Amino acid sequence: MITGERKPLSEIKEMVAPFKKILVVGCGTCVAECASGGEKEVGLLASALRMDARMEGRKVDIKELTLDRQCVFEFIDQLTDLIDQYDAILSLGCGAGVQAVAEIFPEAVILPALNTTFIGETKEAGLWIENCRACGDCKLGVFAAVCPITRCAKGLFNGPCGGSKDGKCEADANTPCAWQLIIDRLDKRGQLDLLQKIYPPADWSRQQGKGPRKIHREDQEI
Amino acid sequence: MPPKYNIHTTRMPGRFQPVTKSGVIAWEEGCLKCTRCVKKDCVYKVYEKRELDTRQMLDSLDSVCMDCFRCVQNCPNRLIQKGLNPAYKVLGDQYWTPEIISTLWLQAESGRIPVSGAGYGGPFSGPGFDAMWTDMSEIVRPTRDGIHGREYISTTVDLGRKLMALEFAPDGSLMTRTPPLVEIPLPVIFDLLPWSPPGEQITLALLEGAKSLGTFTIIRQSDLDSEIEQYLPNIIVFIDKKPESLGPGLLNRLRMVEIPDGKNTIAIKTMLKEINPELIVIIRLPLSPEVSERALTLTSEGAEVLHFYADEFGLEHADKPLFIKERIKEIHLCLVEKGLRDQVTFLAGGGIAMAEHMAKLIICGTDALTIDIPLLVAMECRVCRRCKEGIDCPVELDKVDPEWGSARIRNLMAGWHNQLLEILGAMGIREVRRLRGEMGRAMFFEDLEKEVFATMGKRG
Amino acid sequence: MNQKDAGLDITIFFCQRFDKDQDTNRRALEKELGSKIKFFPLPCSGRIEPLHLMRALETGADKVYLLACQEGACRYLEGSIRARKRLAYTQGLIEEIGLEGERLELINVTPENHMTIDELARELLAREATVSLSPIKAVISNEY
Amino acid sequence: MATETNRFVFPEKRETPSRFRNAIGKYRITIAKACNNCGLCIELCPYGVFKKGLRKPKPSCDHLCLGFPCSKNTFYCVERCPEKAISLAVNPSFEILGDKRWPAELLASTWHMAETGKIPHQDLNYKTGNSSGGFDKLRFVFPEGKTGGKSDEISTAIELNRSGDSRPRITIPIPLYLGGMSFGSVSIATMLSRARAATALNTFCCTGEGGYPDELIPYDNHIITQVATGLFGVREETIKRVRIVEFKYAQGAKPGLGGHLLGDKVTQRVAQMREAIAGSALFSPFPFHSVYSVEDHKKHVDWIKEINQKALVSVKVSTPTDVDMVVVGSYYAGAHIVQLDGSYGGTGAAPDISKKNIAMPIEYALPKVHKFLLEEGIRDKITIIASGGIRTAYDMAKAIAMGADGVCLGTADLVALECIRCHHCESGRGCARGIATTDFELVKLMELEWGTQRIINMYEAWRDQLVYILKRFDMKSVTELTGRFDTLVHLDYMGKEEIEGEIE
Amino acid sequence: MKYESRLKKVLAAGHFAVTAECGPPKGAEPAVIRRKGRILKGFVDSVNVTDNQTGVVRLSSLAACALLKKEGLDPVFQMVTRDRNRIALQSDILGASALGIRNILCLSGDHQSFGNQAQAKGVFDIDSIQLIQTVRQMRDEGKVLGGEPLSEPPHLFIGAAANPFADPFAYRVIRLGKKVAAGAEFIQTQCIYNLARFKEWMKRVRDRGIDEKVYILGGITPLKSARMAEYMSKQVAGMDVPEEIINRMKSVPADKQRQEGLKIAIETIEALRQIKGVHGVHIMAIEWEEAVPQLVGLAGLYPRPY
Repeated sequence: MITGERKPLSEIKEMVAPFKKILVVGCGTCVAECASGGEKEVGLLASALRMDARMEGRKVDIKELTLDRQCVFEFIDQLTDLIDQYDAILSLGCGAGVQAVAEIFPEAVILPALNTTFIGETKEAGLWIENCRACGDCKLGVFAAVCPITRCAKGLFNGPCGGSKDGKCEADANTPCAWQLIIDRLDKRGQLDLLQKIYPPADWSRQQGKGPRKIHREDQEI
Repeated sequence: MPPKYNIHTTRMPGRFQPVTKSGVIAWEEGCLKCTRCVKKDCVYKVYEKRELDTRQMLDSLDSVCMDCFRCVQNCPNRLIQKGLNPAYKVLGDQYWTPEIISTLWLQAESGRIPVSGAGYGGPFSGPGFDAMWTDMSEIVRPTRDGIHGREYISTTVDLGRKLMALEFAPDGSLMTRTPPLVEIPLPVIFDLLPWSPPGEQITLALLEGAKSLGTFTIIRQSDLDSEIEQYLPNIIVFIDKKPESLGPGLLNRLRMVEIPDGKNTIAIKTMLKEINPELIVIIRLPLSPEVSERALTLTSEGAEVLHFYADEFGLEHADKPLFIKERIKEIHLCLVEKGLRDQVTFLAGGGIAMAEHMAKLIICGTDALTIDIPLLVAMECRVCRRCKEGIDCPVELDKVDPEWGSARIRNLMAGWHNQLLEILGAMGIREVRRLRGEMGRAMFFEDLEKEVFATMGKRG
Repeated sequence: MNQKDAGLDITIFFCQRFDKDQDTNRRALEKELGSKIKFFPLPCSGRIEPLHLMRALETGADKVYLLACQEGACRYLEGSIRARKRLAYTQGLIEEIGLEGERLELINVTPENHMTIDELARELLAREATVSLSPIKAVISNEY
Repeated sequence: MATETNRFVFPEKRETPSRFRNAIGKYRITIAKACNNCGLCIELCPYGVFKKGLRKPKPSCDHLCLGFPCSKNTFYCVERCPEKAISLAVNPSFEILGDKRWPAELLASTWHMAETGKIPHQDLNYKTGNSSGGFDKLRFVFPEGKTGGKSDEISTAIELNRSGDSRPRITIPIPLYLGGMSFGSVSIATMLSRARAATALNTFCCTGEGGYPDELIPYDNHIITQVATGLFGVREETIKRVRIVEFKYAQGAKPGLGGHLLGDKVTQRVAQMREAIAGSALFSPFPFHSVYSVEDHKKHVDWIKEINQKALVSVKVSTPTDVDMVVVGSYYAGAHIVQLDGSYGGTGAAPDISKKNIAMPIEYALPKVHKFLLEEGIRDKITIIASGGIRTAYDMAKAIAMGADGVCLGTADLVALECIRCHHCESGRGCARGIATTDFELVKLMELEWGTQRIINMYEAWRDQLVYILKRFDMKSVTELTGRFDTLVHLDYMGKEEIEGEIE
Repeated sequence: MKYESRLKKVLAAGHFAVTAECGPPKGAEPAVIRRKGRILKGFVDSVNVTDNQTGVVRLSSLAACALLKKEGLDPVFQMVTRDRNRIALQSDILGASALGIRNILCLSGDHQSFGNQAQAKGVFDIDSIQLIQTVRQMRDEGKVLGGEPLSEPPHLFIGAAANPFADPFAYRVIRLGKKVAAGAEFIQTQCIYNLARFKEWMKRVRDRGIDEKVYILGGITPLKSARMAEYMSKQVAGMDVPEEIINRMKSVPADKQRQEGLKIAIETIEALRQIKGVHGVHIMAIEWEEAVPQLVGLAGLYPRPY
């Protein structure tokens, strides 16, 4: 899922400062699951902003709404009849959501309340980690299902680098060295010989594309 | 045949979330955010409808959940549990139980009779009204279709003095002066409230309710004001000041008044009826061990309507109080024995909380009933009696919109009316007048226990 | 000055287990203080949500107490732990808008000490006021 | 009679756990983070409470846990856990489960019997409810010091045709059959599970008034078809199929009222079966518009007997003041069986006012009827089946001791199928647990095999209890128990000192 | 080809090679490089120039190499994949060759988060082994990545680094083998303090016959103080300074610690010379270039053959 983190309130406050009528719009999908942009978070943020405005003696009208999904037109459509009533939309969607809403309502002011962070795995309750960077050219099959692009600080295909110590990464002593994980796992499988191979440079064009990447499936069209 | 009595109902949601028996207790922490989350799966969409009412800090999880336990049982991390709602536990009291109150709310909101599945879940029997069962007809009595049928079941009763015989002049003209009678389509009159938050709004709601139902509300003389004048045809004035102070102007516009029983009861009655002969004077007397005697006296002295009242728990005023149903039974039988019962009309109230109490008390001998607390409950009262203690009403009854309140009262009465029809129908009785005193068509706990269980286990 | 004399609006969320007669016991205080005190019984303190606390502050509470069982004594086992964490989270949130974290306070109560809810509440009211009238409320009263 | 039972081999009891991920029990076990997954608890617990887990064991069967009484055992996991990571607590959700008649413990014990086929090993009350009257205040008094004969020599069979007429004699090996729950009020899966269980137990299951779905045809020999006031789906052909035909005059849940099926539950299929329109509420009339007298009643019985010359006729009535007269009337009209449906039973939708207030509980009706039939001298010519509020094997035995020959069940079956008695089966999509519903999605919540086995398990556990009771009375057959009021005491009317024997 | 790699010549002739490291300044002044070059000139065969080491911005390695070249030294151009994508890398390789630089050391580079540009985007388009392969392909096949031919291939002696002290130990030799297979011709190792571990590593290297395929130069960093020893032990990634070395440094007074550091270095060099398969030393006297001539002299490695 896409993870996000609420921006510091100070930053949000600054963004919404010029506006009198604000709709806080959550998203019921990914960001709801990582507890940053669902209905609850919308309630909390709206409440905090209202209180903040009162404390500063400003009159602001802040309403709440959570869409099932902020990156799909059919759900965004719920805003159609409302959007004119507000000066700004404060979106708790991921970047895709914010942009999707903005694209549909080009006249409206759409502000992001979240920092979209990464494709996350829910490691345990309250802990999300990044294991995939969507490079578009998955090689997990040869790396014992540990992604060196994401999980090695240097993205080495032929690691580990000389900084790996006690199974930890040189860049962060709390992060396991991805290559240690790969080696250990291959060792257990008796596949260490896979490491003898030199992996050629990656094809980053699949990640970077020519601007935004697209997937187009004709069979999925209506 | 008169047109079928029909109470118009409209769905009238509460201003507050209803307080329900149990709530959902769910930990978010540890939630796996299943794609097929048990919360998304909820048949009743409880979690989707989730909302917080800040006045009550009440989560809709507590009022929409239907206790199917599927989420409790299917959450992979067992994060969902159920708990008794603390606000539910403290609704009402031993008599006005949370179950009664919430059932009344439901009827007031929907106007429908409570229907549920899976049989009866309550106690085997209980005190008071719960210690009797009404009869049904199996196969050999006339057909009827209950509330859904085409046959007419009347719930109309007449209030007033009844004549036992008529005298005719030789020319055939009627010589007997027929006393006035008031017909009400439902054997229910709204009584003085034992307590309530202050405010005209509540009175207006009751009056509007009584008017639309074709019945009456008893209003204290001291509470009369110009605003409620338009409701005079549906008001029974309870004379709590000097009777003389009630001017002939007003008296002539009233159909019924009520006077407390006292030394000069009959004299006052006569005095009032001299001013307005069409007036019916109801005599209000508390239930007590001596009340049968008094009822006998009053009846023989010409009383028209006797209104017996118990306290809000249905108990009479005595050291060892008898429950209203027992005392009414006794009064009824006492008058029957003296051959006077048919001359007088009984009203009885106090502790009438459910539709079944209507039927049961009528079986025990009253003609009609007076109700009080259920009217407040219809308007969301929680029977917490905070108003009595001078504390603000938690559901702001004082601010009730009379229109809304009367609609809720009408809904509740529609529910009661239909339930009365169910009971009458099951018994094969076509009018509630014929239910009065039909104790042979009921089963009493004490009798059955004595007959069946008391002798058990004795060997040999 | 204690909280009562300071004229603070107090909201108390509490686990119903402390006092089975809570509804009766709290009445004297309700009568005495009127809308200055609000009680909200919870089936379990873990039922509290950050939003409840926020809304309590938003609707005019100067000080909000959450009365929970001792950790380990919760009949739902984890309720008091949840209560603590959720309250702490909310404190962080209100601090971000410049409201004092102390406006929210968790009190762990042992059910064994047999205090009724009004006794508990009175004890809290008698405490020294660590916060003053809420800046949020000042605006509410202007608005309405 | 006994020999036939002895020849009957009861189907196998098979473990049939909850359909849901977690069963509900009286106790709840949680394992804290401290757990190091040593697996000792899994090893220790003889009841299989714990299952292996990836990070820690899963207490997924804590409904089988003995709870605090286990603390005296050497295998008490809470004490033995080296990390002290196991917590045991009373399940707080238990407090809102069930009602006075079916308290949480009774639900849980019934689920236990349906799962295992055995009496609960936990401290669960599986004998009485909490209604403070009737069965719940009645107790058997067993003679002291008697252990009785061998269990396998005790017969629990009853004869359904005692009239001595030329119609077949039908014996069922346990004194119970399954009562009418119509198609529409319950799902086809529920209906079939019951029919299949009845077949496996060599007893009967009634169709209820909603017609005779084709799916039941393979079980014709164990079906009672119902002719009720609505005559939904009643055809000559359906009457000819079966060995017993039941006239339903009234039912306990709504005495004096016809059946209710609210519009939401009337799906296309249900409507078709009932020759009605989908989505419209179906209220059966009351009573039979063609029956205004005992003579009319006799005409009906004769009509059935004419159509199906081998069938027994059962008459299902409710319990009005004159219930005794009704039964006698039915007998003289030619009924083989009279089913007395007490006012506290019922499964489908009914107005609360009628469930609670109209007609009397079965506990009163049975002795009245039994005594009256004895006085008339016809008690042994007719089979009396009690229903309406029989929840347990003990209720069944008490009903028999109070004058019934056997009992008829409905709610207990549903509880075996994990009904939780939320009382919301009447409307909307119906039962959220997929039992009393016609919603195509919810119906899928239950499988036939599972449902069948759960019911079989429960009734076999009941039979074991009945055998135990008979044994304690030194009776060889359940027929000896009928009308033995002397075996019972009512706790309100007898002092402890008056009781000779062992109370249970 | 106008120039040849001196390092390659020394090694090919079977001499025990000496290289040193030189860090460019955090400024644009060429004088610093020149001064350092002059100190080292004659005492070492080649001089490595670090490439924005530890992610701190310094004068570019390529430019410094060019300056050293002018001073008559044989520079080793260190190149990290952290800062440049494959276009820039290949372009700089060609540039280096054109400037007469004949040695390249291919590295991944320290993570950007260490230095003064923690917000920088780490490029890591390709990794160090892929870089070795790239240089090798450019030089031997005359092709850039993707196969397009070069008008003139770069002429470079290709080196790589190895850290015998990083984890996982067992994998370290395999990785060395990979680097050699990719085309590395010489290896400069991380500073050696833990001789035992180094010897074990070398044994494994020999077991796989890698020492036959590549020249291995042991890394030497003379300790300036006990504090430095402790710092390196704790703070520097991939460094193994045994407790006994730290204690030995601590056991002498502060003003004698530099001497002690040199002594340890000399002892280490002497030990390395005894190890089969070690073909030289690489002295990384961090901001202490003056120590190099002294060290080379005292270790008996002076004069240098060419």
